Amino acid sequence: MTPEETFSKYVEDSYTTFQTVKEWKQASGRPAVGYFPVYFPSELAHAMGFLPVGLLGASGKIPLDRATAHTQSFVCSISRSVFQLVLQGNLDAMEAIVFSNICDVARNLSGITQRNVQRTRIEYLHLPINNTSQTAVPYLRSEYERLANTLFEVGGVRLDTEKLRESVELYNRKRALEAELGMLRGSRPWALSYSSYYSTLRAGTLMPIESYLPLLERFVEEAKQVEGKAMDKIRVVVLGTFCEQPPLGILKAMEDAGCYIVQDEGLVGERWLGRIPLPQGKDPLTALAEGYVSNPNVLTVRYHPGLDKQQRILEKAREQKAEGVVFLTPKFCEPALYDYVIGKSALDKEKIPYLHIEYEESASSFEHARTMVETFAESILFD
Amino acid sequence: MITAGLDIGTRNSRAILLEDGTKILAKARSPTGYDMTKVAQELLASALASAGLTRADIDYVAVTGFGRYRYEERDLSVTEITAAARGAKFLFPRTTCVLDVGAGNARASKVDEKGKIVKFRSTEKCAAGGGGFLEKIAFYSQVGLESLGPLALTSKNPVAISTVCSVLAESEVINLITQEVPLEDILMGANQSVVGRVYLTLKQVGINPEVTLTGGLVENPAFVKAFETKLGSKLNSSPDLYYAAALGAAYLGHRRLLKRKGVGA
Amino acid sequence: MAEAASSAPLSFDNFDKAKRMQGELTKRYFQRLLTAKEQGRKVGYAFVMANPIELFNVFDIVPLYPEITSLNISYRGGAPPLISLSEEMGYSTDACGYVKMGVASVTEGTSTSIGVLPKPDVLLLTFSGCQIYIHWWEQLHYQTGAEVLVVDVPYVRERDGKVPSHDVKYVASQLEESIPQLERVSGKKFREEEFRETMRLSAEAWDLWRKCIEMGKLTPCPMDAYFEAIYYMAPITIARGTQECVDFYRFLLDELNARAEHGVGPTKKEEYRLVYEGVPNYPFFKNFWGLFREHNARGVAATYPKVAGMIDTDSFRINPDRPFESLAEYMIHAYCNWNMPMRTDLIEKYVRDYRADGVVIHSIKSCRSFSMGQGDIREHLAKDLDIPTLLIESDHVDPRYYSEAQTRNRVDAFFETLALRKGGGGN
Amino acid sequence: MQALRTYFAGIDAGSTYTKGALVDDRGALVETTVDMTGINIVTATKKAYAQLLEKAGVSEGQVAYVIGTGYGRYRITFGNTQVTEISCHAKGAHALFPGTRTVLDMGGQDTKAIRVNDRGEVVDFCMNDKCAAGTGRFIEGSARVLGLSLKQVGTLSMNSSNPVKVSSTCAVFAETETQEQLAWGNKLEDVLYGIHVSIATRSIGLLRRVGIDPEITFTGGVSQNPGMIRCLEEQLGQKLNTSPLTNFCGALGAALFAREKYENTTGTGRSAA
Ligand SMILES: Nc1ncnc2c1ncn2[C@@H]1O[C@H](COP(=O)(O)OP(=O)(O)O)[C@@H](O)[C@H]1O
Ligand SMILES: Nc1ncnc2c1ncn2[C@@H]1O[C@H](COP(=O)(O)OP(=O)(O)O)[C@@H](O)[C@H]1O
Ligand code: SF4
Ligand code: SF4
Ligand code: SF4
Repeated sequence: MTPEETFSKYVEDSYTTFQTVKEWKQASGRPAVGYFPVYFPSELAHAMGFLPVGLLGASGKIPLDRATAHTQSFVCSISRSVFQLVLQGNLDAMEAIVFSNICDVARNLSGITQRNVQRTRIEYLHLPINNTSQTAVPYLRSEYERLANTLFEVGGVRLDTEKLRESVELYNRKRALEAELGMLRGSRPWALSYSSYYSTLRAGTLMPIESYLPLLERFVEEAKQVEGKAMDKIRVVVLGTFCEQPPLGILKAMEDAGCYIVQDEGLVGERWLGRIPLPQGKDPLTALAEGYVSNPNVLTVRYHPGLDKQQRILEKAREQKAEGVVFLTPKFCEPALYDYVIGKSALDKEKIPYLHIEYEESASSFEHARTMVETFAESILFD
Repeated sequence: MITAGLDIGTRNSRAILLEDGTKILAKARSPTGYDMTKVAQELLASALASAGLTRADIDYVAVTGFGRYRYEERDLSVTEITAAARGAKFLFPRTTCVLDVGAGNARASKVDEKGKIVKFRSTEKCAAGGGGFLEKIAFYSQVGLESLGPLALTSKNPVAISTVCSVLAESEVINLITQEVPLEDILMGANQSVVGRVYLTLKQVGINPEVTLTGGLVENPAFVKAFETKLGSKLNSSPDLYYAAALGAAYLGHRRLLKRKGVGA
Repeated sequence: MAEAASSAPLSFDNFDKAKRMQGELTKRYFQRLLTAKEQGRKVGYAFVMANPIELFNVFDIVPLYPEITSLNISYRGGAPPLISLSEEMGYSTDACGYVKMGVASVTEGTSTSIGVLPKPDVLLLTFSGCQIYIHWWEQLHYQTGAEVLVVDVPYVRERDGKVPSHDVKYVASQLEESIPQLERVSGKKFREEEFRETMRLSAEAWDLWRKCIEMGKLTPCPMDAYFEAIYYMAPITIARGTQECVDFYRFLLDELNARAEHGVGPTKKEEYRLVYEGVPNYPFFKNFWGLFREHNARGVAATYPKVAGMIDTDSFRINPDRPFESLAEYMIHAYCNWNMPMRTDLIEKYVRDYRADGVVIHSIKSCRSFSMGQGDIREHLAKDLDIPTLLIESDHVDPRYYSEAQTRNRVDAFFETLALRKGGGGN
Repeated sequence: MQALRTYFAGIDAGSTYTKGALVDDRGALVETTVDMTGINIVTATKKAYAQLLEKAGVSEGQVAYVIGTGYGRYRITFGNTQVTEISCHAKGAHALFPGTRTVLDMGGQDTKAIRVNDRGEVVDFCMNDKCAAGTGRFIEGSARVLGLSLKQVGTLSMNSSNPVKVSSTCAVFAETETQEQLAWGNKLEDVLYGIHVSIATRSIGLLRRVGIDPEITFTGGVSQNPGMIRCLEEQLGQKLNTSPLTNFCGALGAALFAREKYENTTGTGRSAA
């Protein structure tokens, strides 16, 4: 199997069955922890023997009848779809599921999930939003200790500082490679289709890191070799896909309709930390907490005083020589909808063209999106 | 040089034959139904017949509308937003804002001197922002779509239909009907409610005169009036605007053809 | 239990003065707010849920609660122009109506049905119970340039309501850290004594308010713990920590006691006792109340009035001797900061303690914080506990989401099932 | 008292159709009637009532009590009182199929799931929230857009071998989506069946809210659509009770309530209008 085939196998499997997780557990005798986006300290779980598994929904592969009984229809698709998976027992392979404070929907979802599952332990992590407080880093460190304690209760292994240090390094390596791939998309988008780039990232939320890294390395090397030829397409930055993931079909439709997605927020939580410096003698748990609290990057679901989101969006567009910005936001996702207004007013001022489209993770038709994107491309390309 | 423009819409389809990018030779229209390939072929045939031409006389076919991929023999496909803007500019050269209202949603765009789109927005799907809502109302109230506009114009006291969701708005209309509110007042209220949504979209691209309305709703006088009232100014109007997207496609086709010939020569 | 069988026809109006008093108190508050800038006072924006208003009091910063201004504007029918203004700015119909109204209200040149609202000098972001708060304040920051003061409040995540000690410490220390910032904004020095005094008054008002709420346990219930409590809960939010607030609740408690003594209440008689969950519908408030009143149903307990503070549980007590910690506990225990199983348990407890016949859940599209998961609350109540439960949908400020015909249909049917349960015939 | 029999009538003034049912003093169904509601609901209900009496050969004087139900229930000028269609459908379904524990009523304007006890009384009910509105009207709308009749839609959809997925929750979006599916070259019958599947899924979500206890009785106008019956049965994995009479459950329930009401109040001086 080529790396690409392996990646898609994992992604396909993660929509409903999680067979790969079950097999890993059987082979290793170790537990798995599912996590809801946007950010999760996978290093921590990894160091304690867990397989961290990103939960991103069923991508429309199952009817949401049970979830519909418990939630209203103005709730985003990823939440309803993850909940349906829980109720159907598809997530029974996870010993624990962790949520965090990204939005009210996910927060309440953690509670109703807790009320509806027996075997799985539900944990909720509070990631601080106050990066100016002296207490934020120690606070997050305590939260991580609490999480470690839960994982210990579930998995029976205690957190070991040395192991954590090794895990952080592994994940540093993963993030560095993924960043390299992202840069490739920015410089030569024709050499690597967005969908295969995306599948690669997504597989990274599912595979054991030990088997993922070598494949990723190979994939990056091969991608660098591809020649390819630039087509007459516009370069766009895509924002809004930080939590619920757009169906692959919509991303393909966008590229077909005349775009190169040169930068995006897909699975941003996975890449967000960048490199965590671990000088000798530094406590890795504190380093992990610092990495989050003092991260200067924008994350829609977090507010950090003193960080100028508008400026960041403009910088991003300029760095990438983008001809336009596409706000691709999940239907009913409030954080995305609010960020859209903040982003658009900055782009309006700078006269950078932008487009807003909504999607649902479960959608199976993309005609509206295609028409919008085509028009957008036409408006930039035609004269 | 003759170019054809086909617009295969969600509800209705149109065809235009354009000579040298300037003269409209023929027009044809019909409901889309479910067989889009068939409707495209039939429309083209009927336009050709009325112009006394044959398929071989056409140098280039440009297709637009949501069914644009269903016509295999196309030379070019463009979206209805781009096409409608060009069509509007063709008919009213001083157009700066184009509002194209289809059955499913409405698209507002701002265009530059050449008719190129500078900015565009579509109505949120989650809203009674298209002509389809009016079709449903025409059905429940048992007046034909053609008479909905004229009847609504006789209203003295339009009722406000406030709900934003089309599903609820339909219930609201049914409820008003049960309360025996005069029909013309309900119909005008329904038109105003669509105008309200559409206006918001136009506002998002920035309203600048002249504003040109394109698509099926040009045939609904109540919508036009309600819209002009909201706008506080006149809309450009002409029966040809019904064909704006097909026309715009034909025009863009002509330009492409010129370019191609220029390169070839 | 004894129905009001007294001979003298007592008018309910004689026992309905507290609402007027609340009206006057609110008017004075708006007066103070709208003239704050002229009088050289600073205006601080704050949220209803979990605000440490006692700190503002010390610095003489006048609080503006966009949630309260918005609900007042909606109640008077003034929401649509503000909502459409913000939709023109690019807000989706799916965004929270409070946010949209709040953003429109500070947009240059906007006048609302309660006047031109003063711009913020400081935005107090006490992030508790609603994640949308952070997006809202962020937008206001970009719009007005006002500085944001963050007090991050962790969610109550254990099912039994236990809060890790690092949470309380985290919140309390942020409150302390905010003092220099507030001194800078207001130009006033922090005075410990004054802080303790306002905390003392706050504690007193909380205690009286709790007693008022618990009057709902009586049969018949002397008040409507949902529709009337919405008026009664205003002072505890806008005037906490003042004598005026204490006086109001003392008066209210007396009035409720008098109602109980004379057997009068907000409906002719008490046929049904209901527990309410969810934010009410402000644009159609009276009409909405009427749907229940005409069936002689009284709200005996409700969760919504607890957004001001969970005083009827023992989760917090304001304590002048532990000012920062007790404020922190108050802030952590905001209703929407409780996890869903706890919220479900609380409603279940209300049904038991207040001997209710059923539960009405009013689910609003705007507020996922309240609404997401209400379907699951319904599941538990109706299926596991066999408590008649009605779930209806609309919005708290956006009149476009209310359909009277649909709502009436559901409410009427609900009372038909309640009547069957009570052994009566049909409607 | 004359020897003439006494009757009880129920009129269900729905958004699309007005239905009437007449029962005799033992509660047996005597006659039914149905007609488009149209724009004048008062006229429609009067007409339905007159038709009902005429078909049954019963005079107005013989009808002791009339109950109105449905959206237009407050507009029924000749009735004695109103009951919501939720209670009526439950009662009607229980009368037709005494083993009924769950009722699914799909009408023109909304869908209801109702749990009933062994006496046909409502224990719990849920109605669609607007964003999940999957109703008969939607099928009708799609039919109209495609230039098909309701009958054609039902039958055509039964030919589908490979239903396409229509995933939008909202009926408005779903309508656009079905057309897009056609634009991408999917077969008409597959798209039509896709619409049915999508509405069935939403209704089952609603049923799950009240709990699915067999027997399930499917009532309302859509219960006459064979495509929908097939979809629901396939997805639920169990049989549904339906019959030509399930279209009249609301009216029948109202008539039965009329009989009960009358019996409870005889002697108290209330009489028919
Ligand atoms: N002859 C007509 N009279 C009145 N209104 C019409 C007429 N034809 C179309 N409309 C209105 O215009 C809307 C859009 O029609 P059209 O532009 O043909 O749609 P599309 O381009 O999406 O196929 C219809 O939904 C209907 O409300
Ligand atoms: N014979 C039939 N075949 C298929 N569908 C039908 C038939 N009769 C009615 N319907 C469907 O039932 C719906 C009307 O249901 P009904 O229960 O009468 O609604 P209401 O009570 O709101 O008037 C119509 O929208 C239609 O889709
Ligand atoms: S998609 Fe948006 S609303 Fe849904 S869980 Fe993620 S952040 Fe929350
Ligand atoms: S989402 Fe709810 S709690 Fe948050 S601001 Fe809106 S109404 Fe208030
Ligand atoms: S049902 Fe109404 S509110 Fe819901 S998504 Fe559709 S149009 Fe929007």
